[in-house]
Amino acid sequence: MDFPILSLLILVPMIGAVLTLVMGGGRQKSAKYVAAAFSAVTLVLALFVLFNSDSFSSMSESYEWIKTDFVSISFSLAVDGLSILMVFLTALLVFLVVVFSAEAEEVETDRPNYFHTLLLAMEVGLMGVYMASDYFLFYVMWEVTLIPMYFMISWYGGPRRHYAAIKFFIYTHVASLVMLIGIFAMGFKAAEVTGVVDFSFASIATVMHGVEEGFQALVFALLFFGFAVKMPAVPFHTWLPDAHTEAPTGGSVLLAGVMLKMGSYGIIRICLEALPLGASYWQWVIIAIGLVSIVYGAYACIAQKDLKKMVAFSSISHMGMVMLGIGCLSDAGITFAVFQMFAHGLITAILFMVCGMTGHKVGTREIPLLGGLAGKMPVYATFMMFAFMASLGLPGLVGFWGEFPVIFAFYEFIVANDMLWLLLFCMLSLMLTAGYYLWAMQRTLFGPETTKIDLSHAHDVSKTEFAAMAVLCVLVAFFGMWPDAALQFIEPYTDGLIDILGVI
Amino acid sequence: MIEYTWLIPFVPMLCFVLIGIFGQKTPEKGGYIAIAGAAISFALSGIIALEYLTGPDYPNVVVDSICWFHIGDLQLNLGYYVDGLTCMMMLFSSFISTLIFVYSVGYMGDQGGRKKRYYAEVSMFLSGMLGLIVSSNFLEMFIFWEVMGLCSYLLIGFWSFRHPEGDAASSNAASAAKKAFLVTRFGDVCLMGGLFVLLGAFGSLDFVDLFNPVNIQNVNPDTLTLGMLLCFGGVIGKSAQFPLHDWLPDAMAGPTTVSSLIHAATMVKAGVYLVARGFPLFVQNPDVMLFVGLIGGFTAFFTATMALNNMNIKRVLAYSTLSQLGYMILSLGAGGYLFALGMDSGNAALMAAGTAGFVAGCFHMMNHAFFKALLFMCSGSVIHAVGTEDMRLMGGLRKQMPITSITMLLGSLSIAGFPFFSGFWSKDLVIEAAFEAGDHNVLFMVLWVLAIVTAFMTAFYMFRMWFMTFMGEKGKNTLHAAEHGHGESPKSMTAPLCILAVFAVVSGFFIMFGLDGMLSFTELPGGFFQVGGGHSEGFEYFSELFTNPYTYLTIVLALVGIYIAYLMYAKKKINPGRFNREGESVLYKVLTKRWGFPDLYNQLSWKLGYGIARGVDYVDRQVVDGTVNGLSGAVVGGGEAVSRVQTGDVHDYSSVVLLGIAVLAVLFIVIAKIMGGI
Amino acid sequence: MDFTSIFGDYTAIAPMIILLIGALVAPGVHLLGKKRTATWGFALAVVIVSMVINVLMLVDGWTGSTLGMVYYTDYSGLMMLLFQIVLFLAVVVSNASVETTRFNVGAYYALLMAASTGMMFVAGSQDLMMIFVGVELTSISSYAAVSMKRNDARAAEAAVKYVIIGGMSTALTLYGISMLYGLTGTTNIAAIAATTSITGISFVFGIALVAMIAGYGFKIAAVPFHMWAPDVYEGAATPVSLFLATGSKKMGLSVFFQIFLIMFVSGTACAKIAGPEVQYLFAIIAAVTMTVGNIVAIAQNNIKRMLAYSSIAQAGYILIVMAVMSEYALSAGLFHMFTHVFMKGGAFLVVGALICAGIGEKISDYRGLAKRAPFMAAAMMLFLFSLAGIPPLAGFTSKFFLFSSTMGVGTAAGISLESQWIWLAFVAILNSAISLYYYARVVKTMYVDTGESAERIKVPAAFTVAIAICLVAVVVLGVYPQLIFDLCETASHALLFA
Amino acid sequence: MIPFEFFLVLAAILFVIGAYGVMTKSNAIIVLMCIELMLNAANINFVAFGAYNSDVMGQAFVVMSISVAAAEVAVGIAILLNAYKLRKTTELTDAELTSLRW
Repeated sequence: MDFPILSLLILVPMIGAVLTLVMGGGRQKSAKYVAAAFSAVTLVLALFVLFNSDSFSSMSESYEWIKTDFVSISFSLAVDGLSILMVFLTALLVFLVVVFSAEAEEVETDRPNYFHTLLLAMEVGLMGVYMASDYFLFYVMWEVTLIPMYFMISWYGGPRRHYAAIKFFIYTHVASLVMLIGIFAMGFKAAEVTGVVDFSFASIATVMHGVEEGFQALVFALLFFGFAVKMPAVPFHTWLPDAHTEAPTGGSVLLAGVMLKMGSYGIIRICLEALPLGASYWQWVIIAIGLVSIVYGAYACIAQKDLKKMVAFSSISHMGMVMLGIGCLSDAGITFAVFQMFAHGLITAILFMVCGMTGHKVGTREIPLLGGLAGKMPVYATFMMFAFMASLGLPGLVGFWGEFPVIFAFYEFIVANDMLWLLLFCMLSLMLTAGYYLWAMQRTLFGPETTKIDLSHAHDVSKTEFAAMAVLCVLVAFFGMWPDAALQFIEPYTDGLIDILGVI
Repeated sequence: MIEYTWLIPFVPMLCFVLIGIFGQKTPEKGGYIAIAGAAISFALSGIIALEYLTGPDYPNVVVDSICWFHIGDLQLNLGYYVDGLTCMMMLFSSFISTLIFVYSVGYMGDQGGRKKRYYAEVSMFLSGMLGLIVSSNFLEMFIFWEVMGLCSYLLIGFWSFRHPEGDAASSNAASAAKKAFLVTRFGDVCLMGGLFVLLGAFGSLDFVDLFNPVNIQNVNPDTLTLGMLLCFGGVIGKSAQFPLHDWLPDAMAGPTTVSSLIHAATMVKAGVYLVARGFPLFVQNPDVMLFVGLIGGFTAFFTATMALNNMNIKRVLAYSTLSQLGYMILSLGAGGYLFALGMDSGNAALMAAGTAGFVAGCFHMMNHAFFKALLFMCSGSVIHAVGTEDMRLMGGLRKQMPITSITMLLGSLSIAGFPFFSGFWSKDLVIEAAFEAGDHNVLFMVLWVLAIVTAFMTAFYMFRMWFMTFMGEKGKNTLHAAEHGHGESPKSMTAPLCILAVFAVVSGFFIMFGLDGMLSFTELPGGFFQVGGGHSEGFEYFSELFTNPYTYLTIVLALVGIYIAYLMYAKKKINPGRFNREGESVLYKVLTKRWGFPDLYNQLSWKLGYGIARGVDYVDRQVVDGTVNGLSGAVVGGGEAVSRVQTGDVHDYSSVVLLGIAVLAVLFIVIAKIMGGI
Repeated sequence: MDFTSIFGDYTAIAPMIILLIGALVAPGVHLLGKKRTATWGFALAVVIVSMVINVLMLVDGWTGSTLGMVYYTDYSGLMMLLFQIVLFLAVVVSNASVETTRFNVGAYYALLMAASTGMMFVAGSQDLMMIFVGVELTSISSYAAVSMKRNDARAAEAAVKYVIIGGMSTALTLYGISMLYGLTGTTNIAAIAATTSITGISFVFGIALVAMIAGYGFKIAAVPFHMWAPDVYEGAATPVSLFLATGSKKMGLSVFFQIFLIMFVSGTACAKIAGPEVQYLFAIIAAVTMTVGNIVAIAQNNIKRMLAYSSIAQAGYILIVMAVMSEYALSAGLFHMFTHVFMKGGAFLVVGALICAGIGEKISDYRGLAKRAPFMAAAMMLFLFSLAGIPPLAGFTSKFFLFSSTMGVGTAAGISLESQWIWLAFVAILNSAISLYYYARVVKTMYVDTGESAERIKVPAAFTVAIAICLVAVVVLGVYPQLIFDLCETASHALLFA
Repeated sequence: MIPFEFFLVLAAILFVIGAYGVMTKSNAIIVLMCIELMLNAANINFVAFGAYNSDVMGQAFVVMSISVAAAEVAVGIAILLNAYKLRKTTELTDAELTSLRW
């Protein structure tokens, strides 16, 4: 296709970001309409790409960018089954966050337009990460997502926002720099063969497949560290609960919904695609980290008093499931790890919307202070219950298909390795997940109405909030009942990936 | 018509959506939609069952499925699976549910806007059960299984906020709902593990593949045993068997109609149904069946004890449900044990005896559905009138509520095993199955004794309940109700009672008209298994039963139980306090504390859940986060410290320069020495 | 264009000559006209003329020498361009800055131009004596420039420190050169290298080397010869700080390249004898420099001091070139020097502009700046993020090349992955992450904190123009580095393989 | 003929004396003089090497360095005068000349 639709996916939000940025004075209030328009256009474009999955290969674009004696960098974009879901998720969530936040307090502050600028800027970065097929571009976009998030937290965040923002910023920055060294190493190793440090995915992957295991394992470790922090996997997770606790609702939604996926996306796209031997070398480590994240995250959830922090830890637990699926290095494992990424993106968006509403409608997110909200805010309670149920993996909703098949893939793996007892950890985590969600629900929604805080100003979900969450709920149910709608994109991709991993 | 089987669960699901969207605007907030949905499902079930049972396919299974998606190379399907068992299950489930929904119109009439939620949820509940019944594979079944879990959570917690009786009751309902979900979730997780094992071993979860003898032969028997034990874990959770039984008494916190739905038509029957459906796999190993039987038999006895001294009308019924579920599992276990032995030795007689146990279990499940639905709805009617669940505040209601009292009496007689009532037939068959199995394993003999004793206890506590409620002196709330003119319940409630009472009395006779043939579990030549199409004994049962001396033993024990209850609670000839030192005896206290199980659950969840969680949280804050903060603190502190070198005195600057030169010179020489340059 | 027909034998030093003439005439212009602005206009015109000539020669690819003393190559042309840009940035705001307008402007511009001339001479030299003289011209001019803020006690103190440490460094350099001269009997760098490759190295050689590293390390402000830098940058007028931090430092680095890189770059005869030793020495200096610079910067409350330490750290990054010693590394280092001019220069310009607007040098004075001066705050944020290496800004792109150069040796023959300097890459990235902390702190102060005053600030137009130039450069070089990177590659090739 | 090493040792001693002075003397003028001492040490080296190698380059360098040193001292003294005017001291250890720190 000659029409540069992938570039447009980056360009449209970029224009939107600039427009909202320069909307000063009295026009600030209307920034939300501009943002909504631009994010809607992006969503339409993303849907267009999604529904033209036959012509993915013809959509890819590549422009020479930097060409020196030693280095060759191109501006290349491509989509495939793995990235298109993430692109769609990004476009969707940004649009919904704009809608959701239409009356939120972030847009009531003295810089309402900046909020939308940040959202759209983040969209630029996310789109870039998910579509890049050149390491330089990938890394640039990877870092571009940091700054809007940093400002999102430090401008619109909670009381400890400075600490959280800087921690988020530096922690993830360190990780991405380590990843950068891995990228350098790959580039130079590949250059020994090709004669020039060509940072395109394809050229590096081609050479890497023939490189010995020791090197692959080393580079894998560097890259994996970078991605694991982003995911985040225990024990590199501590930036996440703080960031989430302090971030505004819209920021949290994007952070958990799509930014964490950058980590797992990177592991699949780079670590597995380029370094199959490294993946098999570290397989047990990946699995161990995945398992520990799942159980540790679930346990940590139980102890949390802040509703949002609990949900943040649940993200750690659920992303551990992604890690586990990847660690199986099998068709089923990777396919459903990707599905879990998608599923978690949808579910966690509702979760954080609900938590955000708890904060600004009730006034506190401290679980011990809440109680009996279901009577006061029934619609809110319904959404919360729905999101919790989806997140704990209720069959028929999308979360289940990220869990059941992944654990099954893991089961096949451990049976093959005669380590069946490891299944107990998965079982335990499923129990714990149900436990913390239900306990939280019992303490917030049910029981006698709380008297510890003043509920007289608490009001139920507004129209825009309802619309945003309802769309997500419908999608959660839709993909839960028809997972093939998403799997049809993932499966062809995984088949190709398994061929690569077949060299193991 | 049979290809429309999928509509059976679909219609209630559609009702759920419709009520969810439009419920608030329709009369009774969607109540009529729910009733219509259930009735349509019942009608469809009837038509399809009739078509199937009279059609050419019978007794072969009719199954059809479409591909849903793949896990790796494995295909997962959506489909329906119709055989004799399916027909029976969907018929009584949809029928009883329809009646319960009708009853709800009266019972829940005063709940205002909340009714919409209620009807939506019960519709989904029914959809879950019917879906489970017609599923063509384990995964599909598991999904509906979990949907029911969700609905039970929602419905048990129906009053978990703004409870009409105040805050304490709301808290209670909330915690009961959570407990129900979590405890059954524990079983569900086991079941999920079982599904992994089966899927891994067979490469499919379709019943047609799993029950295929060729496939079974190819599977490692140990793997299969593990898988079936894990699946049975799910049964223990869902059907509330020991030791996961304790959620069920708490689940009485929901509206009574919900209890009736959970206990009679849906939910707890799902576990029994799973055992029956998975029978071909369960019978591959007699030890698994022995385990099933042990759990069932012990549960039957153990839970009946707690009903003996309970003062809450719904709780008594709850314990009786547990006990009866134990019977069903015991029966399936005993039958399966015999069948497995028969398969191993090729003994046709043993296999026939095993089939009888299977039939008994399913038969009891159906009978229990009728009389337990009836009993719960009667208790609901009573509670509706007197506004309490404490039997000590009732008493003497017979005159005030004639229809309720009579229908409840019929239900009680049925469950107590009074001759010719439905419970009598099935319970006797169950006990007989245990006895037969006792010939081959002495453990089943023990279970048989427990079953006999349980039959006695059942008769006693059921009539204790009936006498305390309807006979004797008028209790406080009875009088209060009389003052306010709260008499018999409205027609929408009493009509279903009457219909159910008829079934509670006569459903036992179904077995004379070919039900046993329809439910018979047989191994066909070639190793295929089949439910239905077996030999129907018809009226021979009658003679068989009454030529068996043990039948008279159970009858006598039941009558004695009823009589003792009569003496104690109607005539007040015997003071029950004599046996328990006025509630001071250790046994009495232990029973009141439910053998300590709630405490055990609490302690376990507190220690294993919150206790470890606190530890993890501490580690997270202090160690993991502490390391990060410590590192950053060290860098910042290091910066402060190093900046102090910059004293501002130019002498120090020059000293540092010269010192630096010295160090660099030494370094250069050392490096050069190491590298051999000099 | 035929430059020789215009400038004759002096073509190679034409840009310097013009500046030098400017430097000589500027005081006269001031005395004659007594008009600040006129002098400024004159100085600016001279700088621009010199820059235009240089750019024309560079683009034309002209090479040649004057008297065999000063050589105009692609390398020296590029370095001259860099120094001219620095000078331009310093001069263009000097008429607007309240710090410099009370100076004796004639002398002030003369000093700046003379200092630049010195730098440019250094860039064109291939002989230790020429380098020494060029460096001293720069040094002495800049001592005076620092002390020009005559009624400012801090400037006076800074100048005292600068002159003392500077003088000592001169002595060290001279002593080192004398040793080297004694060992080899020549001051021509190529000849020294040739002789050393025959005689081998000795302790005396090592001491000479270290003394020279110390002497020129003072210019670079490499640890441990850095301690004057924060004091001087803080005390001097901001345009002068800018000039020192971006210009004078680059001259020191250029000296390193021209002496040690030429001698020890891999493949030369000299490198076979002592290459790895020298590389390790520089690697250690680089690692220590960036680490000390970054962690001490965290503790700073004065923005100029913070920028000074950040300059030290940036010099540490560029010293990676001296450790890796490859053509690719040199290209990357040159490119980073350019981007550093724009981002650090831009940051100093913002500081200077805000001083003009009455805002102090304390970081806490910048509270709520985003509302008071949105453009300044945004520019400062971009400069700082660029310094921290956040894409897609120029600082990131140059660091990308620079850090990647540690991975392998790139020569015209091919590229091979070397594990030798990966540890240096790790030190560099960790430092990069640490630096983010103090840069982000300033950004936070500007954008998140609320200040006492909310009134809008007006800054002089000249500053705005200069800052805008830097901003454009930072963004453009970030997304389109090839604009300058090609030149850097030609230059490094010219330096190493001419 | 005086042995060659004597020159080098003399130069080294001068250099060390100068360096010691720079590090310890508190009066800025004396420090400047010490720097001169260091420069002259280098000059001696140059002259000695030049003579030894019969090379004029050494002496040429010395001429250069002497002029540079002169310029440096001139500027240095001027700067000190300026500082004295503003700070009323030339003692480098005084608080007035150590205010820029940390």
